[in-house]
Amino acid sequence: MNAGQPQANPDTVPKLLVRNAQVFATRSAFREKTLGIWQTWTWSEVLEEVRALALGLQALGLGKGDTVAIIGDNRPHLYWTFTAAQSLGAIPVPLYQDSVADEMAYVLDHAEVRFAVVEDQEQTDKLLSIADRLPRLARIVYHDPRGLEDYDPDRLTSIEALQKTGRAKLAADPGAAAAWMAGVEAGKGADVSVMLYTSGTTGRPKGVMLTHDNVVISGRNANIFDRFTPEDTMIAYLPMAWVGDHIFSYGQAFAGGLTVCCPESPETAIDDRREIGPSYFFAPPRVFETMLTQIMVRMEDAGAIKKGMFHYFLKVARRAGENVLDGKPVGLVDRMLYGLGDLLVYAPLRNRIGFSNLRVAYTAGEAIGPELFSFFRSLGINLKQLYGQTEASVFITLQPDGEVFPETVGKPGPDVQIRIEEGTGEVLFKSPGVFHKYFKNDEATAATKTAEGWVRTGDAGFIDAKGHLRIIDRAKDVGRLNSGALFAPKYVENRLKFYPEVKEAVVFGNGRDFATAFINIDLVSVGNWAERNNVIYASYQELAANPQVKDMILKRVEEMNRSLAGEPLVSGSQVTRFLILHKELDADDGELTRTQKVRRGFIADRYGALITALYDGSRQAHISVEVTYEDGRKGKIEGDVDIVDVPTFPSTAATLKEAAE
Amino acid sequence: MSSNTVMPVAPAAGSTAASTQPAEASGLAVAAARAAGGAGSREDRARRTGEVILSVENVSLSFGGVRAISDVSFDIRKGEIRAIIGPNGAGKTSMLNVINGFYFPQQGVITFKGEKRREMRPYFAASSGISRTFQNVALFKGMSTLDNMMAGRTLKMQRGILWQALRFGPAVNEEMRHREVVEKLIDFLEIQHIRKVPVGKLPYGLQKRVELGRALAMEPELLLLDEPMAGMNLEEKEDMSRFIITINQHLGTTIALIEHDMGVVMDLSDRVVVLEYGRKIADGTPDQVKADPKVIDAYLGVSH
Amino acid sequence: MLYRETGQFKTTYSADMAMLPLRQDRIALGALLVFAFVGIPLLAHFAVWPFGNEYLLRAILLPFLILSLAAIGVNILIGYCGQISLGSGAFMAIGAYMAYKFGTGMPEIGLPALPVLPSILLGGVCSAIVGVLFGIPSLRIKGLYLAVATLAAQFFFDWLFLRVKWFTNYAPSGSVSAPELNVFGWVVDEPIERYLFCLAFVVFFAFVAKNLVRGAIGRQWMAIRDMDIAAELMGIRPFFAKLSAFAVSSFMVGVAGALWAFVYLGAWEPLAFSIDRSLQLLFMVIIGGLGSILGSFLGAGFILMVPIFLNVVPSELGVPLSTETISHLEFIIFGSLICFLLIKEPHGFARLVSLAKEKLRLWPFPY
Amino acid sequence: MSGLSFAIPGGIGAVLAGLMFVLLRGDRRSVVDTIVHVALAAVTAVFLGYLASRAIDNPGGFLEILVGGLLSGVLYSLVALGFVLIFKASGVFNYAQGAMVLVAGLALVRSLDYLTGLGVANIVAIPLAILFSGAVMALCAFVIEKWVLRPLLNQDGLTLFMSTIGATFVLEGLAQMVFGSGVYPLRLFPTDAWILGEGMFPGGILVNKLDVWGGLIAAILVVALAAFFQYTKTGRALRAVADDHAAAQSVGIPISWIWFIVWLVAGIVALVAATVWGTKLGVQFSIVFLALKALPVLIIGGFTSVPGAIVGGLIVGAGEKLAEIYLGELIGGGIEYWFAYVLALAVLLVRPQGLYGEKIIERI
Repeated sequence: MNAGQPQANPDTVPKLLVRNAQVFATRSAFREKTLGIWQTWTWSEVLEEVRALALGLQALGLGKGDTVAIIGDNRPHLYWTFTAAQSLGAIPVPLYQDSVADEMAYVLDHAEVRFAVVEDQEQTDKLLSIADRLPRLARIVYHDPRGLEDYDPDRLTSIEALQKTGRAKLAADPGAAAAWMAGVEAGKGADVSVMLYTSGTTGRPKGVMLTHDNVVISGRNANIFDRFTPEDTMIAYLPMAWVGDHIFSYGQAFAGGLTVCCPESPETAIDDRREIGPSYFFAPPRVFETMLTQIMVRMEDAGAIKKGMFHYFLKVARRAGENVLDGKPVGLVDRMLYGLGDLLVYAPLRNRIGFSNLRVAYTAGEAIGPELFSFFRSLGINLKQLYGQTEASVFITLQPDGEVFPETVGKPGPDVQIRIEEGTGEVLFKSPGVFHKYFKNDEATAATKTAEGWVRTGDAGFIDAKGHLRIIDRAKDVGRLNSGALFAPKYVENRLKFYPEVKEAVVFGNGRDFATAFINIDLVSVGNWAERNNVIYASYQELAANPQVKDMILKRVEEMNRSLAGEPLVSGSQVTRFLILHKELDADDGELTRTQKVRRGFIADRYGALITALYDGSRQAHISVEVTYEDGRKGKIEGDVDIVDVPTFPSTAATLKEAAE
Repeated sequence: MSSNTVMPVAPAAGSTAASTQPAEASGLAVAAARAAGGAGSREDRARRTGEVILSVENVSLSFGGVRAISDVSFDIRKGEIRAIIGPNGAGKTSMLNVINGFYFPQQGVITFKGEKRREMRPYFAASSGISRTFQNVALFKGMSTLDNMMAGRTLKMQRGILWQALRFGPAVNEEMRHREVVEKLIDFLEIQHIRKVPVGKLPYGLQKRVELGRALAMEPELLLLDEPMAGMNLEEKEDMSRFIITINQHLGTTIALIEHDMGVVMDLSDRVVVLEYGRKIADGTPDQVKADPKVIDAYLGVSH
Repeated sequence: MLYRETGQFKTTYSADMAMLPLRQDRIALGALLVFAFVGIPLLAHFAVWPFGNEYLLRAILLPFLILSLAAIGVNILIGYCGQISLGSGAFMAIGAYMAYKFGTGMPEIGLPALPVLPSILLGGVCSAIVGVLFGIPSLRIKGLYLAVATLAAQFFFDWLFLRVKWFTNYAPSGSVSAPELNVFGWVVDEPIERYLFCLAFVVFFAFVAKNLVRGAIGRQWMAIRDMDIAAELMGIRPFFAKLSAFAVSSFMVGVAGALWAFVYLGAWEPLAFSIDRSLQLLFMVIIGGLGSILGSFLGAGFILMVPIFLNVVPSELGVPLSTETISHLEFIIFGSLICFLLIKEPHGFARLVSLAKEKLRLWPFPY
Repeated sequence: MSGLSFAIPGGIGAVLAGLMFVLLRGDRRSVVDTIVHVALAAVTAVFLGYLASRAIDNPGGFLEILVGGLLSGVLYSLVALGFVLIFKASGVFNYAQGAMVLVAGLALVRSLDYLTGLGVANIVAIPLAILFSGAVMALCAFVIEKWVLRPLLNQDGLTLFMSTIGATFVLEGLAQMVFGSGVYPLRLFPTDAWILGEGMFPGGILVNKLDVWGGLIAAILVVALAAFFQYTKTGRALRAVADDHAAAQSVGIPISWIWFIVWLVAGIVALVAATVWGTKLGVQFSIVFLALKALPVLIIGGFTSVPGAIVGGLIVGAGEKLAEIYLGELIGGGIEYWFAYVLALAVLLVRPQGLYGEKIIERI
């Protein structure tokens, strides 16, 4: 790009740093909580630190094209290592700091890493334990010297020592600074800036190579999209090896001069967040879910008056909050009540969770429950969804302010084009963030990147009437009914799970005539209902077999079917028959993974009899399965389950779909 | 799954694992520290432990008619970890009290850093470089962790009361300088999260840790630890062992400790002195002491 | 609820160890000071109810301020350093009489009459010196025994100022009058002037006290209070810590005594500083909160307000009480409150305030 | 001032003796301690030498003052006894003892006045009034135990002490509100005097009959208390509690009952003291300051010792009277107002545990 005028429109991260050091010289760039206070570096100080580190690394022998592994929690010094390496034309390779040594060994070997910059003794020990398998690894550089005093100094150097070397060189050689600067100037946007290894569940991790253009332009575009300025602050707490952190806390921060704050330790991250009060925040839905649970649990112990007030104003927020946030018309009474609620509940609550200064929060990754999503939005927190992946330098679609719908992942970001592949429904995109290639894996590159430059996301989705993208499932999981209609089990399951009464759902239908579902009721939510309605039950099994419960779930499934009928692609996936399982799916019985994900295949085998019954028209089926109790004993749970028919609705979206294409 | 990876899977995996990490980490570290402090490097340390820093000669102490210590002699060498063991009531804590001047013996001489003394105020023991922790935690209950440790810096603080009254100039600078030292200790002991909590509200294990921090804040040459691991669970004991080893090896602090956990004593210490009913019955390396029939009779055979 | 701490992070230790680390607290204190220094004089000037009333300034605010200062002094000794004193009244008396002597001159030693400001401060200094002398026993004795030692000071000085006529410039009645309050040409006379004069003293010394208790010396005091033996083993010299607490405490109490005599009473006799005064101060710090500067103000305010309340409310309700009944009721109320607070809230009103603050910080959560 | 000629050599000798004493003992003493001891020894020696010289000048007058002082000291002992009982049994330093004397006195004198006002003969009225005031003391003991001490069980001594200051205020306020706040004369004992030893000394020695009564009553009280502690089950239980709270509880002695009994006994002692003091001064508010006078008595005698309370009372009584007369002419009157406290302070500096107290061994 404009190599001649790097200051005007820098095209590499080191050039961004040089610009920031001039334009935002005295503004804070990085903060880190250490020794009890937020140590702060301005952009000009960061430039100095990075330069010293770069020269130190250079003295160590790091040069153009070398790869440097970076392993540790979010620390300014480790972020600076990225820039320092990039300024020398080297390529940083961040690794997940909690990977076990064996996993690291593969990546370090594959990436041909010569130097590893690590946080502390823990990571050093891991690397030393696999060092004999890594003949190329010349030296380990550490940040925190604690516990490393007695280690072999021939293999280890501290960042501090490197910077000392660098500074000594700068002091001794007047040309050193200029030489380094020339190296920075020589960098081009098309150069590879970073290699991020993605951990696929199948096969070995692949090294996604991103160029400076990818990172810089994606960062800049994202800043424009949400109007981020150097006033904005974020807290860096997600793994540095993850593309999201790399783009948010590195690309966007450098592109826009934002302040990045690093918590003291993972355990204090929440308190540290409250101290900093970020204006930009990202978290996966799980984090928001935990937050909601903690809020509710803590409020349970409040006095009756406070609890009543809290719930009353939550109701007000549910009614009016999102409209207030989106600037939509709200009745005067509600507006006043919301104002009062803000004083008494919402603002203090935002304060407690550290969101007082939050301007933009994103969540992505899994589907977020609409209730959960609306809860935070109704409190006045501008929570939005985005959709992205490593190969896109994160951003594919984002929700613009004022156009936030729980079920979509937003519109294509700036300069992003997307298209839905005919037949499979797979989403493809083209953007400035499209990755260079997979490192040493042209086969995979070819399979992902089409000749015209489109990238396959591997996800199936569609664009709805409002122009927003909706993801329905992993493309490979999307099956077909015998009628030929698309069948998206995960999408349907998620829709079912968003109902509070449904804890878990497993949907079947691939290669069948229609879709059916196993459902687990939510014992807390349904239990509450039972208590209120004097329904007596002794166990999950009893409650699950209750006819009223069955009716309740039937209504929910019907409701979902009606809504599915209005959506293109998935209208065929309406659930025609379902049953409520007589036991809760349990990780101890192998039905769920340890991260609480449904193991569809295992369940299909284990409950084969029930699936048969769902499709052969029976009204009832008998089932008996072995279970493991908490104390490790084994037993059997058996019972008869009723099978319920659900009305389905003709698709109303067919025309829309055509219109959208 | 396809070869592409949907972005957010990564942070999910990242943060779940992150939460389990610290526990494992400390476990590993202790194992490593144990290995370093155990048989492997004992010879190394024997080399480093040089001249006698403190010697106790023919010391006797009694209260009224009750004899707490009778004619005990032993020495502590610079850089070593010296354990004092013995059954309950053997006079171990009284011995520590004598060493740091809280009790003074009716007979006998104590030499610290070449200076003979028989009686002194505890304050002078502290200012000559002896600090300690206590059997039943003796923290300043109404103060925060930070203030407790800052109180340990008292000897190093110079500024007068007038400067402090105005909290201006040198007094503030001094305060900040010492805060930084204390913060490094807080970091070392991994008690960042309780920095501002009044110590009275802390669980016992953490109180012990804060007390160690307070003793370390004095930058002692000789650190006396009175049952540093009493009432601790296994994990806390491992942490404490790790701290003791690091203090000894990397700060070069000489340590004398009383401990009941024989495993800990044998692992940590370079030399062990055994007391029984106020008399010394054995003195030597852990292996020698373990093999001593008198010790087995009087102590190991009885209570363990 | 009112505390919004998010985003209030500290980048230096001095910010982290500031007197009021929370912005909301700083704003509140600033507003209070502005009100006290500017608002009240203005309101008094324009005679806005109730500040137009001289009674409020002279009979409530003035004693409140001065006794708050004395209570801060007592609190330093008892609340921070844990050395119980029943002789604070005597130290107020020393401050008052010595300030009087300095203010009227001591021709015997060739000392001319000094201006008011140095007289008051020197009164405090004398009190501090005597405080140190009477603090020496604290090096050997603790707790109740020390309380008795301080009682000795109380009774000795009661007697001294009554019997040794030198202190009263041989006034036949034993009663003395303060010299004119002339501060660099400003004659402090009007109630509002007296109020401002005392306010300046009290605010200044309250800040000094706060600085001391949160600094190195304050940590030594508290260490001695919480665990004196361990403190000494940690290198804290009990000699220095205890005597400095006695000195600082007696100084502040002495200055308060001088103010009490010069500014509030104008003319006084030894009875003004009897054991009752000592017990009153003791109650102020217990009720207000041991180990809290804020508590000293709260305690002083409360103890002063109870009798006024007992005077005003029943007569407003149409059941006027005799002065005797009021004084008996006062006794009963103070006594029960002391017991109640010791049982239910040994840290006094200050703890209640900090609990309330904690609640507000955690709002809407209960913990 | 011939007395001074005795005092000076005596003082010098005492200083030398004190120095020898300090230098010879192998105990841990700081320089400050040494200076203090020598100074105290000197002051004491000078004071005693001066007294001796005055005694030789006028032995009759001296004896009269001494006997009067000793006997009024017995009255201090009466109040101090109440303190010791409670301190021994519950570790509470009871500031309210003086207030209890006031309550007992007011209850006694007011009920007596009421009864005699009704025309009841003294022989009936006095026992009735004593019974009534005893009941009032029982009520006091019950209330204090239940509402003050029980909630504060296991608190440190200072907290308990301050709570008794609170209780003092309540008792004073209540007693005056209920019984009135005037000065009420009580006539239970003769208040005239004997003149003794006219043959030996010019003018004889004047001895107040009331003081002698006081001495007698104190003696009876001590004997009665000794018998109570020695021979009754409750008394033995009390001693057990004093030795070890936890142990006493573990053998099944209900601690709240014990505390009630102790406070009741202290209340009875207060009643006895009130009869004597009330007769002497009239029952009035200033009687509570007796409690303050009893403090130095306790410091001198030791908090835990009954004989200490007696001896301490005698020393304080005699000391302050002698000081008032003989020192007063030198430095001004009113010395008895503070002399006891300064004496206590001096004792504290040399022997913190008091004359009869047990040495405290500090542990950590």
